[in-house]
Amino acid sequence: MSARVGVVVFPGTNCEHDTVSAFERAGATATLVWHTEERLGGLDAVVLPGGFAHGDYLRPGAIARFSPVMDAVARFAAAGGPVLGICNGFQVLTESGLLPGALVKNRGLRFLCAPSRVRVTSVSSVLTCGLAPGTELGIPVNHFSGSYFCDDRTLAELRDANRVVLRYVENPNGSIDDIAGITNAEGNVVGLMPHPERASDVLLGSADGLPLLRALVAAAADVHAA
Amino acid sequence: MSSPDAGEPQPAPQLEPQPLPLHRALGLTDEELGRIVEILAREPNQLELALYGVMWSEHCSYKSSRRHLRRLPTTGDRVLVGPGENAGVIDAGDGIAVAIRIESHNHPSAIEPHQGAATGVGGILRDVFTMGARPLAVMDPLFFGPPDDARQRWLVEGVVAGISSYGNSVGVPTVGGELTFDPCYAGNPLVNVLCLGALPVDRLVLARATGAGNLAVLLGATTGRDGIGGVSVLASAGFSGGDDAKRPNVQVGDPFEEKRLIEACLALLDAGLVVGIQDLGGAGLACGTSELAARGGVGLDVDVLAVPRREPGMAPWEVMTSESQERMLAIVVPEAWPAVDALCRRWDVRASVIGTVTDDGSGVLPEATGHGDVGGSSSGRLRIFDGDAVVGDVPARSLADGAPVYDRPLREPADLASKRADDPTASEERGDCGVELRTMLLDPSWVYRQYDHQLFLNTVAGPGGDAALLRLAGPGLPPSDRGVAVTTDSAPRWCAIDPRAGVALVLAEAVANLACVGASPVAVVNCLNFGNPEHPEVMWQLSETVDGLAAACRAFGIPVIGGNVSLYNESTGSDILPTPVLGVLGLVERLRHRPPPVAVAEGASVVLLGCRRGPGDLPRPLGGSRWAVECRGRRHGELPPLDYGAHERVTGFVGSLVAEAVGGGAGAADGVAGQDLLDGVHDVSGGGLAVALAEMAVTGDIGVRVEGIDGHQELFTELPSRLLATTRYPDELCARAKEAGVPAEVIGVGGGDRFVVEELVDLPMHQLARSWVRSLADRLEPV
Amino acid sequence: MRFAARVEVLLRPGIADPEGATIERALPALGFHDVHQVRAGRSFRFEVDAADELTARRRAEDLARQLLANPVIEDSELVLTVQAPAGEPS
Amino acid sequence: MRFAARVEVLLRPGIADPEGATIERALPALGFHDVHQVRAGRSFRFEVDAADELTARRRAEDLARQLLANPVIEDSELVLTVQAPAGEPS
Ligand SMILES: Nc1ncnc2c1ncn2[C@@H]1O[C@H](COP(=O)(O)OP(=O)(O)O)[C@@H](O)[C@H]1O
Ligand SMILES: [Mg+2]
Repeated sequence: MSARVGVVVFPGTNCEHDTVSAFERAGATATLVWHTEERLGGLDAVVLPGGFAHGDYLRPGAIARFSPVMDAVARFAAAGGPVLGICNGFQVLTESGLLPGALVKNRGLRFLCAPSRVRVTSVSSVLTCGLAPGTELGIPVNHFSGSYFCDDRTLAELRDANRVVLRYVENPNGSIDDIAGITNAEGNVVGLMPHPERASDVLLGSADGLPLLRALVAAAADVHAA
Repeated sequence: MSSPDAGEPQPAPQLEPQPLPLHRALGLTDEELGRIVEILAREPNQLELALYGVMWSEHCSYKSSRRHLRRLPTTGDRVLVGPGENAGVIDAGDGIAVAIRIESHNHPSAIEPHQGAATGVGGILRDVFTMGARPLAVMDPLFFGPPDDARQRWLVEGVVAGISSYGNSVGVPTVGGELTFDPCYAGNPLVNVLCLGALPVDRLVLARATGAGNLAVLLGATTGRDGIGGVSVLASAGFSGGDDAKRPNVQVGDPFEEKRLIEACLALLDAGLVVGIQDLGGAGLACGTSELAARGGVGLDVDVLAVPRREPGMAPWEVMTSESQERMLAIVVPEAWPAVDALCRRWDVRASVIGTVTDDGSGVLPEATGHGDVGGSSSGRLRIFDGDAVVGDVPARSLADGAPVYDRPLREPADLASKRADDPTASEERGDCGVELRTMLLDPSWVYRQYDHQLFLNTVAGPGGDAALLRLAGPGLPPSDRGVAVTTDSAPRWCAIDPRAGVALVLAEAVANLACVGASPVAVVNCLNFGNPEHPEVMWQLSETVDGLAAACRAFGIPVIGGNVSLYNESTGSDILPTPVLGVLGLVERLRHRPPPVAVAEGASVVLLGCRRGPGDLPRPLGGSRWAVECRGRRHGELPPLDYGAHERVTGFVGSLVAEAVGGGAGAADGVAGQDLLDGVHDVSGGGLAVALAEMAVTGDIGVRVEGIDGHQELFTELPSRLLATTRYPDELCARAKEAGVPAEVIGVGGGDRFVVEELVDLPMHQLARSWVRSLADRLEPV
Repeated sequence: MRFAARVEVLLRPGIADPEGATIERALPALGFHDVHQVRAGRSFRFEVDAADELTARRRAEDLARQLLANPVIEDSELVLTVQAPAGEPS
Repeated sequence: MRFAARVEVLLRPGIADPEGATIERALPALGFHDVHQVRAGRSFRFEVDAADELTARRRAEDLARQLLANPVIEDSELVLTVQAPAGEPS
């Protein structure tokens, strides 16, 4: 049986269907998980998709992190389960403390929906495992608060432990150290601002996101087998 | 005067009858008040007068334009719902229907650009999901004064940010639009928004109340004093800026509420829990209740006390006319209420029973000639309660359809002939064509980069191309291989010269835009933005536009399935240029590959398709062209002629080639397969060949060398029915064109790092690219 | 002299405040049953150089009205304090 | 008792404030040569029901820290005033 990926839906999330269909393309069985769920029964991986959970009011992710499902996600992550936050999902992960740092407003103070190129800078994560280091991928960005920020000590830690998984080739938003995506120390929780699910079909311009999604599905399959 | 009631004479509800001139303050004329008294057979009270005031406003009743709009062709094989409902709907095949609608939010955006534009997006989305369709795409035709002063920049920034913040957050991609700068919009910007949605054909719902005893359920946001009087004050009165009295009416949009409302309403419809539903937009509950009742031919009792409020102390008339955003009114059978309530709770959407459908068909309207469509017809009564007390009681149809229809005087401008004679084609000398070309370049990406245009994974061609091309797919839709394409177009500079011919040229351009992505046109929606209808020249423009659009639609065989009229677009006494905006929907049978880009490719030949010369004395006319207006300040003259047959031949030819390419079929049995024949395609429109070629070169990031262009007139003319294609198989392309009766000539080749039109333009590509890329940023973000 | 200005910009009463309302709706789930009437606004701090307090106040108010707030929907409130008297470096 | 709370959330010193910087850059063109050091933040107002001021302060501070500010980048400042004494309706 293929790996089961749960895609969390907060009120205001809007990329859930896209994420489900992209993961199915990548070989998973994907289902929606409503934010009030208190357990993740039988999932092999959890994805927090893009969108505007709770309208992004206050700060992106600030209210969503208190949803009941987030306790379950934290337990799942602590047990080593693969967790991926895309865009708004990345913001929820930093707000919840599952990943360090914060996502602040883009340098240009405007929303930015544009193609971007990212480079794989670490393969020690459930999202990049199996890819060749240095691989360049064309994956679009779509965010207002996508500029990654953390203090110097955190940045040193991220670098030293090889936890920056993706960097922009051309920094679109002012992210510190060109960071597009990071992972936790264990490599099982990953957040990134670009949208790999939007690069899952050449009909739409790029399929470069598929290797990332497949890597996550493979990691989930390992969980499943274990 | 006949009796308004079949039963007992009704005592006037308890509010005091108001002495004049309250009706005038509410925007009603003395004659209109007389008609109301005739309908009610008594003086209206203040609440009732407020209802008529908002519902009989120009914005809600179309009283100046209605008799003209009737001349538009509105039927066709695919039309499921034509004008008159919240959105037009066509049958797209495969069990999928497509709903489309366009609206203006001009006056609110002039006062508070961010919220005005944001609530415009919110409103158009509700129009579409009211029909049971999931909104899948938004487009935003925008018109401003030149962005060279702080106020215009504030307007542009604010409007774009408003559309961006609302559209992105609510989760509907904005896939294209228009951007026009002209001094006539400096005091009165235009913000039009179009929304396209799709639904399984069998989920189609119409906004009507039925079934006595059914419940009227208000869904969504609480009701505050937002936009009270907004309909009559903001939409019907001229706007001259800095008007403090109008300010408290500004509505603030909440895309998060709207997102939940969309999900809840579509879930309610999927579960078959509602029998009718209507969005609350302009005129709020007054409009929603009266239209639901009028269309269903039933009565409705509504209790304002049951309406959840945001503010204390609201009077019944305030509750009824509030334009608080993000609200819907659904009709529900009583047994379904618990399920409705539960489903709304899941989405955290407020749901309150505020009324009941009645079978009181006693609201017969008296005959009246020269008025609305309701003479003598039966109509349910709309009764408004404040708890137990009846505070208003009117025939629902008299609000919804009973406004007088005006035949306003119209007059051709006296100087029409002399203006037409003042043509720039022969009289303007050639200048530095390279410099002129560079000033005309306009890259709208500064705008559309702020919009999520990819959501739903449907956007095959987004903003930046000729038309947006989307997969016809979405949550809950049956699987399909089809695509939909949509484009918005306008050309006020043409319509100012000749509204009748101008609007036809606009439709022709839209058809060409669709051809570039392989789509055949199936339906038109229009937003008619005009000045003050009390000016006879403005009414003439409107009338000419309707006739021109009607003729063009008939010639192309495309029905008009919806529209919107925005009048009183004027500031400091002068009217805007006539600005009809068309949204045209096209279909692609099979969408498997990306269409050719708007680009030149290395080594590819540039082929000009279509006739290079117009007939008559001005074979390369410049009247009304961007070159004449923007480079020479010449706004008069003759428009280029439109030959419908030739236009259909060339757009049909290109459209079928591109359709072949995107459909990925076997292609021509012998020769080059469809998907290989075209490397790039683009229509020739604003700015003529010069701008079209430059856009293709810049997008392809490659130089081009073109020869044989016969002077600046051929370079800049906006003669219609011409398209550019780039191909590695020019002989094959020209041969196929010839077979289709389409003139085709190789005029150049891609390559190198210069943009060259022999004897006319020679620019390094980096310079051209810079002019293009910085065209907006340099003006909007001066350092 | 140098003055420290602090401008708070809030939506005018009666204008919908979706952000405040959304925060308020989230509070019970976080255990804040005792908090109500949440309003969300913006805040700005800046320094004004002026000869006297009156001038400083006028300048700060102008700035608030012209740039920081949109008076159509927002009110602004200014708090001004002396930061450095004339002649002293700030 | 009911207390009125006002929380100002500002980026911590040393953290880039592009909004403040953008406003500051726009100032000279608008004739505000006398304004400097612009910082942009957010402001929240709400009411707290509590038995006494100390409790109210603690609750408001909790709310500011747990929800209104992101401690990775922001500081918050609270101003609390009595709005309605115990027993009186607000
Ligand atoms: N306000 C806008 N919002 C989104 N997209 C826009 C806007 N203005 C222009 N565009 C996009 O930029 C491209 C060029 O626009 P336009 O010059 O009007 O094209 P055309 O001349 O082919 O009609 C189109 O794809 C259009 O959708
Ligand atoms: Mg167009």
